[in-house]
This record gives sequence, structure tokens and C-alpha cells, in this order.
Amino acid sequence: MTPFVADVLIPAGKIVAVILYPMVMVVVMIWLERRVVALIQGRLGPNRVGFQGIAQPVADALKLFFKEDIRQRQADAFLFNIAPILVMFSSLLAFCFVPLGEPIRIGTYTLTLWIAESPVGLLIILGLSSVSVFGVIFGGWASNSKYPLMGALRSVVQVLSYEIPLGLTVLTVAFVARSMDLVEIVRRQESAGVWYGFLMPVSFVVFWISAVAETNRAPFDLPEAESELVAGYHTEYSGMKFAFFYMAEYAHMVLVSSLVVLLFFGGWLPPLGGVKALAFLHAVPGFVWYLVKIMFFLYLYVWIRATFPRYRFDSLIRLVWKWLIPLSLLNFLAIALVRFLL
Amino acid sequence: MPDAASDRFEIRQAVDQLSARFPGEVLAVAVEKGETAVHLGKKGLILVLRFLKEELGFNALEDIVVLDNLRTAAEGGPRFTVLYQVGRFPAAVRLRLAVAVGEDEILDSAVPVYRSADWAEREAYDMFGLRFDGHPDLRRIYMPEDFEGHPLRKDFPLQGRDGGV
Amino acid sequence: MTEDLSKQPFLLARADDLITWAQKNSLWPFGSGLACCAIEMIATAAARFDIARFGMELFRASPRQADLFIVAGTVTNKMAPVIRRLWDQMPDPKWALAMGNCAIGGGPFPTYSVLQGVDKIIPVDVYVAGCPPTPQGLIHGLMTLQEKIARSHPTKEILDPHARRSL
Amino acid sequence: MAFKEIDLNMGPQHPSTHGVLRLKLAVDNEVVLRVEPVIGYLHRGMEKLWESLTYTQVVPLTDRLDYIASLSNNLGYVLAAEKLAGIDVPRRARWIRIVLVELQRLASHLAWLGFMANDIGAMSVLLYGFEARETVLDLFEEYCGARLTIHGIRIGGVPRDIDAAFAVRVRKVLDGIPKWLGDIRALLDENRIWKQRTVGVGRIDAADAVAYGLTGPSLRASGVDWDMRKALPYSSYDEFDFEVPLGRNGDVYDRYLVRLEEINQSIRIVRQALDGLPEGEFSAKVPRVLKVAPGEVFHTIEAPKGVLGFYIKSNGTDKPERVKMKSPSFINLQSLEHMCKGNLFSDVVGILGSLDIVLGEIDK
Repeated sequence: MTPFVADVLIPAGKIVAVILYPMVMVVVMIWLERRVVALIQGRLGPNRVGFQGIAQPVADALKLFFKEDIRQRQADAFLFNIAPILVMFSSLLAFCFVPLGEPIRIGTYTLTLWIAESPVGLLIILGLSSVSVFGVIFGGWASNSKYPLMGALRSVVQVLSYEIPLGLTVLTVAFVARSMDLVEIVRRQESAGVWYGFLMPVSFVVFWISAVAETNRAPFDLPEAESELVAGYHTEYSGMKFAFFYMAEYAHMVLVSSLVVLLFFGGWLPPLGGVKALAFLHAVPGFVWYLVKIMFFLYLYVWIRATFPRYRFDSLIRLVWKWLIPLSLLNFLAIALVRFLL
Repeated sequence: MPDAASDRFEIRQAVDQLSARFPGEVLAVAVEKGETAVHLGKKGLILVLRFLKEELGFNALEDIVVLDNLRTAAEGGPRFTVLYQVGRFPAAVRLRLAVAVGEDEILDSAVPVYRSADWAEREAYDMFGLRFDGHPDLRRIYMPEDFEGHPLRKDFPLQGRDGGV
Repeated sequence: MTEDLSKQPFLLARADDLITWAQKNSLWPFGSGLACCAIEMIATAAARFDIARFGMELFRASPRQADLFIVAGTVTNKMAPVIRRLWDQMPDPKWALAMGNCAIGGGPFPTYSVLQGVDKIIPVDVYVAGCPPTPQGLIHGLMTLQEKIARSHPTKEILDPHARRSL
Repeated sequence: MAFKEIDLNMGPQHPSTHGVLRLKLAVDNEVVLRVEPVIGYLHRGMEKLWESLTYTQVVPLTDRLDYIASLSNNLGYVLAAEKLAGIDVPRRARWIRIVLVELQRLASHLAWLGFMANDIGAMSVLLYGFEARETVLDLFEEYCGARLTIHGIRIGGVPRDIDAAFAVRVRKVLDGIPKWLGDIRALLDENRIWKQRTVGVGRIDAADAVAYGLTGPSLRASGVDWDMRKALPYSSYDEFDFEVPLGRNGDVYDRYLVRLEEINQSIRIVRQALDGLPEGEFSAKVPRVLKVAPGEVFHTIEAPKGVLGFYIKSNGTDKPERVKMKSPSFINLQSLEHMCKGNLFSDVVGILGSLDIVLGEIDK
């Protein structure tokens, strides 16, 4: 294993993998969403383009690529162009810190299935995921027309107020696992034998609700409310810029689902890992379990979108300030007490 | 035909009270196909409407119909007839008030009495050019602001004058 | 492809195929309905006739993200400038489908306030007759539009901007 | 800081204005101050056109007024014309008409349910509502070949007779509708988000409703018991027994419940009509060229959107001198501002949906 291979080829390969991973997941996610929503609504969904419509997202992306790219005269040029890049960039960058599985030993070299492992990986991901709010704000505000402006204002208030319960519940996990490093958290869950999702159900539920709100997904999709604000903050975007917003939303969903799986459902651990009788489950590589769990949560996203009506703005804010934040505070207090007593 | 005995009695009673209260205004009363039409003078219209609404409880002004009798009117006869379709519900009593109006005479607006007359009068203005004094905001309702002429007049061609855009 | 490839520059022909395949299979209609035909358009997108199979069920509310403008209903003189402005706001490779007799030629309304046909203000690619056309009729119109897109040559436009959009 | 209100424009093209309606809103960051509807974008000049057509030619054009409930427009016009011409319609024809019109009310309410739920965000209900409506449209297509602009009621009666096989299929469709409604009600009735978006929103009390001339389910949701089928029974409605559902506090949620209950009542009426269908002619003999003696008539029916009235004046020829249509949505839309004041911007969408307006009928 010459240093050249170890220092250049493998990291380069990993970087390509980390970029490809969300892209593939986004393509699968777009197809999954349109098919699942269709089946819930009693219709077929795209099944003509490619096998069972799997090439549909590819066709969409390619078509958007060849669309004319319109920017309004009165739109603020710099902010208008930077917004989609910011939204896309923050989601992709966060994927570098998401570990995909246990390190694999190949001969003498251990291949680590992530790019950067830092003791504060969790914090960086949360930070990056709130950077995408800037993209939404710039996009809505720079388009200089009323509906996007309202969409941007709504998303500012919504995402900022949902950051607090998100942060608090993540804090409880870090508190119990005594580390902010995601790999460490998963190992802790393995040694503890029980996943944090079952240990702290309240944290999981509050985290999941604020995660859905964080990614502007139904029933919290007020910033891009189709029936009220025409198309919300990305009304003025067309062509590839709109594709960035469209894909960034899905990438953000995949990111948040992988966070939920890592924090609360033991990342790549097989279910009931400790039980000796189910030892054969370890034969299945960790990455597969990880993917199955993520797909479940992505399915949950789509399921929620197809069933619930949309919140009104004031009930949305009342929900977070009157319910989620006090709940997460109490939950954090309870867990601190339990740990102190044990 | 809903002209059950009770309806007829209530309508006749209402009409009798009306002509007793406004002898000068009520010009003629016609009953045709079970519907009663009262022809009124122009001046007393609002007083009659208010009397019907407050005392006799005719709580609904269902419709304002404008007729252009350009060809049918006798020489020098009034160009337009404005019909106020008034009803009392749920007792299901219905009355029609007819007012004759010349080409550029101004009628008093019924909005102070019946709020639902607002758009009906704007439509009458837009389609026939009838002006209503006291209407809060008399503008065209269907046609674009810069449209000249009043389409529903008999002398307005069906295809319009300037051929559209 | 119907043309013989010898005349067509080989590389561009392949690029044309790819671009038109993508444009054909992800036609996002513009969610604007005017009158009765709009109800049949929605019924076409609903569960029974489901144009989602062709990838068209994303009715974009904003003209910026739509490729196909289905003019579904009567275009009155008061609405005509609005339709024209919406058409101009749509990004370029865009197509128009005149749905219903009113959009094609004024339909049953030869009156002072109706524009006798939407092709007086926007270039229409496909006309779907009917008052309102049945969902099957609309789907047939959409499929003819897809064939029309498959025959077009977008690369010729990219290389030579003056070339009018070849039919 | 000087208070500056934004004046928003829900323009003639907007996903949730149900057609080409334009709303000029004055909004103080999301709280609605003033709403001014601007109409006329679909004004096709129907009344002018009617004056140049014969009595029978006008009927297919009435389909295009309220194009979601075209049969009730037909019935409104045809009853007025028959009253004017003094044509007596045989009892079987009247009963067949009631079957068709009540099925049309069913289809119109299902379409309304889909549009309103989609505006408030529950988009699956749009698909469920439309699928249930498709089963009813199949019946119309089988009866006279058209799905939306049906022209299924003519002057003097109905175009075709109803045979037993058709009645069986109608009953099968009627059995299917409650199942669809059950799913939708389970999804929406007790849904916390739905109730937050609809209870207490766009409230109008009985006195204001009557003052604004509101009619139809929106009025009955405020507790006013006024249904033209009971107040002035027409086309032998008095031979059927059905209740008129009433709401209490006249908000969006009550209008939603009243219309759902009306669907059940319509099903009851159609069943009674099919069971007791009398024998006889399905259409009266009407001369090919119908000349009507001079006279005038004003007749109203209970359309799904409200009280639909037709005023016809004849001059002895075969063409009407003047036909004026009293449109329920035209009057109902005037009370939109009263309902929207003080609510949030996203409620305007819900309130507009609950009023169930159709632009074809407003703009004529």
C-alpha cells in the first residue's frame, strides 16, 4: 500500500463516493416519492420512463438542465445566483461527516467508511443544515417579488424556531453517549445493547417532528405552500437553479433521515444485535442495515406528505413554542436526573 | 306551481298594504302565471324597498333585471325597465317591482337597503349604462375599464365593435 | 428517427435523441385552467386517467418551472394580455396546447368579449378539439405533442440561435 | 416605523382561485385587512348570445355556466321556459329529472370537496373525491354521452328513458359513494390540523348571511333553514322526504359538514326516485319551432352552489326577448370580504374554497 495510493487514490475515491451517495439517494427518493404518493392516492405514478419509471428523475434533471435560465431584471443578481448553490452546497458538505458503516479491514489497511471523523461531527452537521436556511432566505428575498418574499419570511421563522427543539433533543443523545462523534454514538448504542430511540422515545419523536419542519416538508411546507404562495420561495427560479432547490430539498431529507438513524436507531447495527440466537444477522454488512432504516424514514416522509393537510402559520409557531420546546427541556431534565441517579 | 292559496293571500295582503301606504307610487299591479308585479314610479322606489324590508319582512333582494325595450316601447316610452325581484324567506313569498327609466335618468341605489344589490347594480351599469345615485363604488364589473359602450343594449352588435384585442 | 442519419451530423443526432427523450418524458404542465376544460384537465391528472404515468403530474403553479402551457377554456379579451404575459414568463423550450373549442377558435361564443382562438396571441403546437375534450382526447393530444418533441432538433437551435424552432 | 401594508394580488392565474378570479388583498404581514374580488375574466357575453338563439338552442349553453353542475343549470332554465310556455311535463319525466339533478349535486359536492381539501393541503382527498366523482360521471356518460357539459334535460322532459339496467348501475354507484366518503371523513373530520384550519375561520352569522344575500349550503351552515326544494318545491320535489342539514356557527368547518350531509340526502332522494319511478311518457310533445306568447317569468331552483334563478321575457317569436340568470356564486362572492376580515392570508384560500364558487357562473 504505497503512500500514493493511501493518501490520494483512496480519499479521492471516497470523495466521489460521498458526492455520488446523496445524488443516487436523491434520484431514488424523487422516484420513490412520486410512486408512493401515487399509490396512496390510488393511481399509478410514473411507470413509462425506463423500467417502472426509474429513469423519470433522470429525465427531469436532464430536461431542467436544458431549460432557459431566467433571472428577473429587478432580482438582485448576486444573491439570486448564490442561493441555490448555498442550499445544495450545505447539504452535500454535511454528508462528508456522515459515517456509513464500521471501518473495513483490507489486509493491513483499514478503510474507514467516512471522509472526516471529528469529535464534534454532530455539531457540524447541524450547523451546515441550518446554513441551507440562508439559501432559502436569499432566494426568496432576492427574487424581489411578493410571494417569494413571504415564502422566505415564513421559512426564516419556521426553521429558526424549530432549530431549538432539534438542538435540545440532539443534546440529550450526546449527553447520554458522552460524545458528539457519530461513530462513537453508534458504538455506545452497541455496547449499551439498546438503541437510544427506545431509551429516549420523547427525544426521538420531538427530533423527528422538528426534522420534518426543518426540511420544509408537509405538513409544515408553508414556505413553498403550493396553494397559497404559488410556489413559495422558488417561484422565480427556473431551469438548473430550480433543480438545485428541488434536489437540495431531497438531499436535506436524506441527510436528516440518516441523522435520525445514527442517533436513535443504531446506524449500521443489526436489530437486536446482542441476542446470541440472532448472531447470523451480523453476517449482513452494516451498510445494508443502515440503508434499510433510512429508506423506512424516507418512506415515512412521503407517507406524512400524502395524508396531512398543511399547518397554518400561527398554529405552526404555537406548536413549537408551546409544545415542542417545553417538552424537549423537560425531557432533557429528566434524562439528566436519571443519569445522575444511576 | 307554487301559487298555493296561502301565498296568494300573503302577496295580496302585502300589495294592499303597499298601495295603502304609497298611493301615489303604485301605478299598476299585474298578476301573471302566479307571479305578482307592481309597477312603481321612480321616486318612491327606495321608500317602498325600505318599507317592504323593515315592515313586511321581505329580507331578500334576489335579483335586479334590466330590460332594454328599444324596439318594443311605444314612441317616447321609457327606454329601460328595471325589475327588482324581492322575496320573503323562509315563508316563500315573492314580489316583482318594475320601474320605468329613461335613457339617461339616474336611479337611487338600493345598496343602503339591501347589501346584495351592490354588484347587481354594477352589472346593470356595465351592461346597460344605468347610473345609480348613492352606490358606494359604481365601476364596470365584467368588461375591462377602458371598454366603451354597453354590450347588452339592443343596438350593440353581438360580435362587438372593435373586434377584440 | 425518421430522418436518415447520413445527412444528420452523427454526434448531434445522438445529442438530439437524448435531449428530446428528456424533454418528452418530463413535460411539466402549467397549472392554469380557465373554464370547463380545466375541470377535464384535472380529471385527466386524477386517479383514473393519470397522466402521471408519462411523468406529467407535477402541475407547476409558477410559469417559471412549467414547460407546457395547456390553455384550457375560453380566452376572453380581458384575459388575453394575462395569458400572453404568462406565456412570456415561461422559460424557453416551451410548448402550448390549445384544449377545447374555445381555445382553438372561440367555441360556441361568437361574442364581443371572447378572443376567437388563443393562437392569435401565442404559438400553439397541438390543438385538442372537444367541448370539453374527454380525458382520453387530451391524452391523445399530449402523446402527439410528445411525438412532435421527439422529431424536433434542439441542438440545431443551440448551435445556430437564428434557426426557427423546426417542426 | 411607519406601518406599511402589502397589497397582494391573487391574480387571475392562481392555483387556488378555482378559475380566473382575481383577489386584490391588502395584507398587514399575513393578516388580511381588505379583499376586493375582481371578476370578468371569463365573461363570454352569454345573455347577449341567448337573445339571438331560440329557446331550445339556449339549453346547451346553460351547461357552460356552472360547468361542475351543468344539469342543474339546464333544469333551472328549462323549468322557467316551461312555466312561460305553459308546457306540462309528465310525472315520469319530472322524476327522471330529479334522479339526474340529485346525481349532479352529488358530483358537484365531491368536486368541491376535492378542491377545498387540496387548497388546505390534503391533496390525496382531491384524488379520492375525483375518483368517487368519476363513478357518477360514468352514469352521465352512459345516459347521454357527455361527462361534464351534459345537456341532459330538454324543454318538455328528458332526452331518453331510464331502463331497469341503468337503475341497477345507479344503485351500485350509490352504494359505493358512502365508502369513499367514509375514507375521506376518517382522514379529515377529526384531524387536528384540518380543524385548526377550518373551525372558527371565515365565520358569518345568520343575520349578515341573509343581508349579503348568501344562499345555498353556505347559508344553511349559518343556521338559516332555507332550501328552495322545501321553500318553493318545483319538479315534484314535494313528493320526496329528505332533511335539510343545518350548521350552527357558519364557519368553514360547518360548510364542510353541511355539504357532506347533503351528499347523503341526495343519495336518499335518488334511491326514492328510482324505487317509485312512475310509468308514463318521459317527455311532453314540444313543437319543433317553439313560439311563446309574450310574457315574463322568474323561476328559481336549489342548485348545488345556491339559489339559481332564471328570468325570461318572451315577445311571441321563437327567440327570447331577454334571459337573465341570477347566479348564486355571484352573490355569495360578495360576502367573501366580510368572512376574510381579520383572518390570516392562508385562510383566504380555505374560505374561498368553502364558498364553492365557479367562475363560469359568476362571469356568465
